[in-house]
Amino acid sequence: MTKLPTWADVVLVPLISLLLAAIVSAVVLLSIGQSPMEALSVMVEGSVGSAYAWGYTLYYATSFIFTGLAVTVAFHGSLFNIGGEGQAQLGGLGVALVCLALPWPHWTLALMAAMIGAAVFGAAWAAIPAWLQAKRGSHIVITTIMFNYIAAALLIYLLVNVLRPDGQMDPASARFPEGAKLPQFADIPLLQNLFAKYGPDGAVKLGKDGLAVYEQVPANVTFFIAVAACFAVWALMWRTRLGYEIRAFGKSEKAARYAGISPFKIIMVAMLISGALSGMMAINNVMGESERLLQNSAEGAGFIGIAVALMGRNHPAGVFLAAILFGILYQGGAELGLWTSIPIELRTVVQGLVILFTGALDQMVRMMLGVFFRPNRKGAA
Amino acid sequence: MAAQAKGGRQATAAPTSPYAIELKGISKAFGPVQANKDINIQVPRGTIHGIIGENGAGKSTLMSILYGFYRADSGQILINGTPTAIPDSQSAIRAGIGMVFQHFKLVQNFTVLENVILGAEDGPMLNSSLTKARKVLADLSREYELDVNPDALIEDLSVGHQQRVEILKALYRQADILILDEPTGVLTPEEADHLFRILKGLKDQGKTIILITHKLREIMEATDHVSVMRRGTMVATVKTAESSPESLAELMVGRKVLLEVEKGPAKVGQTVLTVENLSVKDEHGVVRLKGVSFEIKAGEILGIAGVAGNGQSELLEALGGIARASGRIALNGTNLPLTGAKANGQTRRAAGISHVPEDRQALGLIMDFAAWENVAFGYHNAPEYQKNPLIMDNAAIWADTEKKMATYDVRPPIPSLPAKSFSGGNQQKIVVAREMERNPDLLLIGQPTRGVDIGAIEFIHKQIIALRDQGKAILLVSVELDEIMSLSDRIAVMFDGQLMGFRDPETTNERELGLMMAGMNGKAAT
Amino acid sequence: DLGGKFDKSFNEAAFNGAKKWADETGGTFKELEMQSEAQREQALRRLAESGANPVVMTGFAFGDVLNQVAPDFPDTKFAIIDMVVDQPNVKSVVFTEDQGSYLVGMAAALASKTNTVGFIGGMDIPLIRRFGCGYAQGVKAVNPDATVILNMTGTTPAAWNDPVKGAELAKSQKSQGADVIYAAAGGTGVGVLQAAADEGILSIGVDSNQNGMHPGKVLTSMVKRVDVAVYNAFKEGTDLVPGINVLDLKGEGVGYAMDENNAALITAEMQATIDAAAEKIKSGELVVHDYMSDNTCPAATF
Amino acid sequence: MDYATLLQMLDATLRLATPLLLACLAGLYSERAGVFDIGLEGKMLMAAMSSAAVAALTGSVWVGLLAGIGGSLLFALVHGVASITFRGNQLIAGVALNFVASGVTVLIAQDLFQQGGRTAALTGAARFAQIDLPFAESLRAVPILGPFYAEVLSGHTILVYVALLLVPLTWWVLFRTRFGLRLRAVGENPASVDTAGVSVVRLRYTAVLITGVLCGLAGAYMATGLQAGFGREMTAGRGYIALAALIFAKWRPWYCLYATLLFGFLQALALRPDVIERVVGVNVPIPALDALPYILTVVVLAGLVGKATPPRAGGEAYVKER
Ligand SMILES: Nc1ncnc2c1ncn2[C@@H]1O[C@H](COP(=O)(O)OP(=O)(O)OP(=O)(O)O)[C@@H](O)[C@H]1O
Ligand SMILES: Nc1ncnc2c1ncn2[C@@H]1O[C@H](COP(=O)(O)OP(=O)(O)OP(=O)(O)O)[C@@H](O)[C@H]1O
Ligand SMILES: [Mg+2]
Ligand SMILES: [Mg+2]
Repeated sequence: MTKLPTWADVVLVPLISLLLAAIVSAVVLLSIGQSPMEALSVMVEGSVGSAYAWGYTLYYATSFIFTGLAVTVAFHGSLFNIGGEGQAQLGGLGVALVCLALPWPHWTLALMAAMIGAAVFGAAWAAIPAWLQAKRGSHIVITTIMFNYIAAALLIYLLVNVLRPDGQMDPASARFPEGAKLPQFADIPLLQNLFAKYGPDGAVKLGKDGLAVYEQVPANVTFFIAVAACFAVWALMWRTRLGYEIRAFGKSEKAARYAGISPFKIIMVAMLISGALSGMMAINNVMGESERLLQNSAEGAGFIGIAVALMGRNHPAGVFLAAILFGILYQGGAELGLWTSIPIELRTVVQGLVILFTGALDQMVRMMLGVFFRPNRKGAA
Repeated sequence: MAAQAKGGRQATAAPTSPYAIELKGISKAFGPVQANKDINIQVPRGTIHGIIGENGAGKSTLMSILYGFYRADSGQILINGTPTAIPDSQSAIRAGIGMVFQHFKLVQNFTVLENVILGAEDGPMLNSSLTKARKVLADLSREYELDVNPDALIEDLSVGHQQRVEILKALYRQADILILDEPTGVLTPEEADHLFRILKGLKDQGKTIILITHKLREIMEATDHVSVMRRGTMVATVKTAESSPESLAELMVGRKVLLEVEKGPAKVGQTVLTVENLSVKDEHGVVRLKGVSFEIKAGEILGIAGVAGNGQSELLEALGGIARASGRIALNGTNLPLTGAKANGQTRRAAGISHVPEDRQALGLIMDFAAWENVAFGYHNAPEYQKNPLIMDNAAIWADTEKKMATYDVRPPIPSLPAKSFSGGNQQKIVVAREMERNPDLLLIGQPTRGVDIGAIEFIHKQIIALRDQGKAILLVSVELDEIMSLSDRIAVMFDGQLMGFRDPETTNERELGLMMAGMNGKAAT
Repeated sequence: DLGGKFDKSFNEAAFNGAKKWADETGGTFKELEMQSEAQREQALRRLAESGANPVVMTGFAFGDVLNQVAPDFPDTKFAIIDMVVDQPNVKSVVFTEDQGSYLVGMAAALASKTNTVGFIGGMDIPLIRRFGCGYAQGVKAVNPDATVILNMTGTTPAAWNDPVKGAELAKSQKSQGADVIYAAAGGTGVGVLQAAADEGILSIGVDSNQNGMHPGKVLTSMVKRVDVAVYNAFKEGTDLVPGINVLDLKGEGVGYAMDENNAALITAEMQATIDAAAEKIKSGELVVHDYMSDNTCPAATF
Repeated sequence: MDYATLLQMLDATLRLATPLLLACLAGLYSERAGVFDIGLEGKMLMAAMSSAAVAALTGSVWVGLLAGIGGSLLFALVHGVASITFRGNQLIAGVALNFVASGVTVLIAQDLFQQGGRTAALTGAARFAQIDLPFAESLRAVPILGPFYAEVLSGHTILVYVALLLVPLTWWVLFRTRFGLRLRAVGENPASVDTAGVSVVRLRYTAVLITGVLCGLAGAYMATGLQAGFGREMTAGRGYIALAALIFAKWRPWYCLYATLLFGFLQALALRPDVIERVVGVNVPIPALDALPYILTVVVLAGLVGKATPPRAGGEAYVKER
């Protein structure tokens, strides 16, 4: 097989994979009698066509950045963490417990505490599979899958029997206090101007209190934390000794042992960081958006993190871009469900196809590309 | 013979050619590596044909092509004079070829019987195949001294017995041509002798045997002809009787071999390393190192000789902090931890032990890391590589890499190149540079010149001597007796996890050491 | 709600109401189905954003979200079914399911030969207990010695859409002797009715008239006129009157279904008994205890 | 707990264990051949949808069954292409296919039936009927065994009996036939098979396709036997429970039966909190019962009850030339 130049491997392979996923999705749409072009335009318009659309897209992207980074960190340690979903749900529990514990005086304090809560709970949920892998060699893929289900059951129990306030019917925690409310984009000075509502006359709409009315979008300050997390993970992986050890361990466990890198330590630390990152996702959705803990709050973002990490080639910059892409896909898919007769499940299909082409059929894409990068050997033969 | 391979084979009734095998113009590339280049070879029927060559010369590749495991890019194969296409192993088996690979291809949790019939079953049901195979196996083992328990699981067998199973597999398939790839590398001398007796018996039955080995002694003893490969090409085929080890070595390497190392007398100082009753168990609980004791003084090289797999690796790993051990290790009088979290490569390095591992690709390097990252490997916690307590100083590592690459003549001198893109010799130079430049009190060095070309061998040998002359203690492990004899100030021989005794290189000889390596007390023999 | 539009029950009734309005008036309506809890707010906002007025939602689970969203859209009218939301622009429609369930409970007791009847609820919440409690009271009113087996499918919204579990629960109740089973469980009820039909016992549908799903095997259905509520909300349009609107037996908001599919199952004599009770309830002579009024039930323990 | 209740629960156990057993055996073939498959769930889902859709359209459950197997086979083929031919990551391929299945089944069902991602309800010949075993009624009078025969063993759909028969059949195939020997060998050391002149690729494809067929049976049973139609996500994680059972069974056919019966029993138990309360005396939370199969699997994985060694070559593509 022809070896591709690095740039082709990093840029071209994901793009072609994406294209293939798009083509197969279009075929699926055509076969159920829908127009792919219409679907595409609804998705694009609804996800990037307005500030309002971006407000949703970036909200989803924020979650995906966290779960994508989580998968990335573990992946560098050659650990395939499929448990992002459960870790994110536990992270949500941590956020809820913190937020409900005190009548927080200011959101910044609540945010700090909730971040710790989310990270600790997420990491704790990753700790058991990590320990089992490190000490007993139990395959982390299987244990993390099992822990996703155990997490779901645990949360149902807690939401129904412990956290549900009296008199409430749906299995959810109480609302968080006002002081734990994170500023959303529409609450942030300057940024909010993008989300101003306009009346029919073109002027900014004013509310009863005489103040301008802004579109409520769920994107919130967590987005900036996610961006910071990208940078932090990059620095961790490529600028610190710990990152060096994780990467070395991931490439060769035997060599890592020779270098005095403790497999136990690396498996534990990499998984704890991974779990903490997954857990931190809950800041975005639980604290930033729903403001109470709902059942199944992670909504599959833990799994999407796998796709995001694969697309992003396990680099934080790539994860950031891939998360935005999946944010677009997710929000666009929701718009499809809202405004067309195409079921919202289309986005699940596209997600699956993207994972398939980037993660499992990448060799095929490389072989296809290899034809173009083959040295002139063929001409000579 | 009792066995009747299903489907029959191509007619061997009237051999039209005196050659069992002829290869014409075989070429094979693995990506950028040209493993075989236009190889021609003729093997007369009923002979034992040796193939020698340095590591990576392409011997295994050539034989795998003959066995249909790889497909040649170009070239032709003639079996008994008939051009034969061998696109897969099934065709090779049908053509009467059997192969015992360097790395055995056995199913570990199957019985011997199951392994033997795999792929050569009589029909869709197993019962009849098993019954028949049991009988054939009994016949074969009587005929050729190849006894193994047919119901034993492979994972419970010794390597020697596993090899017998591989040979039985080939014979069960009625192979007339048997290829053995480095069969003695893993065997004890006794097992090796046994193997050669078997091969002799097979040859007497009219079978053709191709034997790949690194050991010139085996070539001289067992083969009729010998072919020499170098860097993917076939440089010569000669009658064994008309050649000598010296001439073969010269053909192999491409120039006169000069393994004499210039070194002055050792200026021995204080004891640096004390090892007492050191034992190591592997993960299956088998004791691989059985209570070894010795000392190394400053300015002294202790060479450990022995057949691979007799506990040398475990000794290095225990000293290097990789394997858990029991007993006592003291460096400059201070005991080092042998178990627990503190027993690791980091603390050993901090204590002043450097370690050039035997297997550079699996242990010494991260093949996907760039050269500069590999230069920090194991020393990534060193203070000079840190910018501040949090952040590593990548620029400093890079600069250090450039310096080391220049000193050790690493080619190409590009720090950003991944380790896997360097040739074996240059990979080794990177590891040696990293470990020696640390100025350790004790250097552990395993197979320092395995697969390394002559120029680099000389360079590395000089570095080892230079380090000794600076008053460092050095533990040298090598399977090459020449290397041990020329470098060491004292020689210890390891056999079956124990030290058979110490010898002075000035007064001992290869014969004595060879006997000790075979588990016999050399004293008695001299 | 999460049971899905074609649950043949609650959501389907709502959809039919909307469709009836659209057919009659030529108006257009947008329908959205939720895939997940967290999507509710987005969907609600998007609908209100798009200028839809009024916005009607079915299911108690919208309550919390509506409380958040309604103030942001003071010019939009909202109607919510099965839940009380106290906002100036929200109309809350609730039904007296206890009354309807009482009637089908009577029917069950009259039809039962084993003197054992079953109830399979969806998600275990007070609202569904109200169904079960009314049903048990109806059964005991006819036959004080009858046994009522009560089961809930689960504690999460997944319980609205778990036909496998519904079927298993029905089979288990049958093995405990039940020969009439009342399913108040949204999409889960499909499994209950199916299993009952397979096992040769009778079932009672809920919300929509489900008699036709297995003709001759569904005793009756406790109809809850969600369709009427939706229809009315749409018809009132922007003039929707905020406040609480209780649809009861008297207002024909609830009742039991008779049609050709179950004509053979309910004799005229049975029907007369049930109708008599219905009249008493309407007149106030007979008061069915509402579980949600004090979270207790005189006729059953949950 | 009285005997009748026990029988009823065992009856439910058998019904609920059947899809697990079929999927577990399906996974057994693939994983024994060295191809890890966490895509059992997706294949079952695909089979459930296609069988229900085609059964509803044609009115014949047998045509539906074939269609279900076909749908599952299609996914198995993609899994094979990705993980055998293109040597992709087997786990990722499985995850991806689960996603695709979860979405595409709803898309197709919605397109065909416009019922919110369900298929039309199946009636009559479009469903598998319950089979009463011979003499079930007349033997009922026999104490203890009679009711057991009549209640628990009798009265299931044909696929339940097929699943049960597949256990000894699988055992026989794996351990008594040439194909089984090669299949096990290719999962342990593909090079041994290759050098013995047998095609690794063909063997692995065969195994993966058998997995497809069995997942097809599992999905079809869900939609046309246990239920009367397809609903979104109707397999509800059974593919993962089957995977857990496979590990629990340490990749052995008879143990697969025992493991899936245990997990099926746990599912049946989760339906009857009243029984648990009566027997145990405390109110066990349902979520705890739901989580029990997963917890048990983790316990097994932790090596607390004997070590579960997966096939040695599992999860890795067979690469000859680097
Ligand atoms: N499967 C493979 N994929 C890629 N390259 C390979 C493969 N096998 C061998 N090579 C390369 O081909 C060359 C020849 O290797 P080969 O194994 O034939 O050498 P050899 O003479 O048998 O060496 P040794 O004495 O170490 O066994 C080497 O450069 C090796 O790295
Ligand atoms: N996997 C690889 N990727 C890229 N380049 C490679 C790879 N393997 C080998 N090369 C290049 O091919 C050349 C030959 O490599 P090989 O290992 O065969 O060298 P060699 O002849 O054995 O040298 P030495 O005597 O130093 O071991 C090297 O210069 C190396 O840069
Ligand atoms: Mg070789
Ligand atoms: Mg080399």
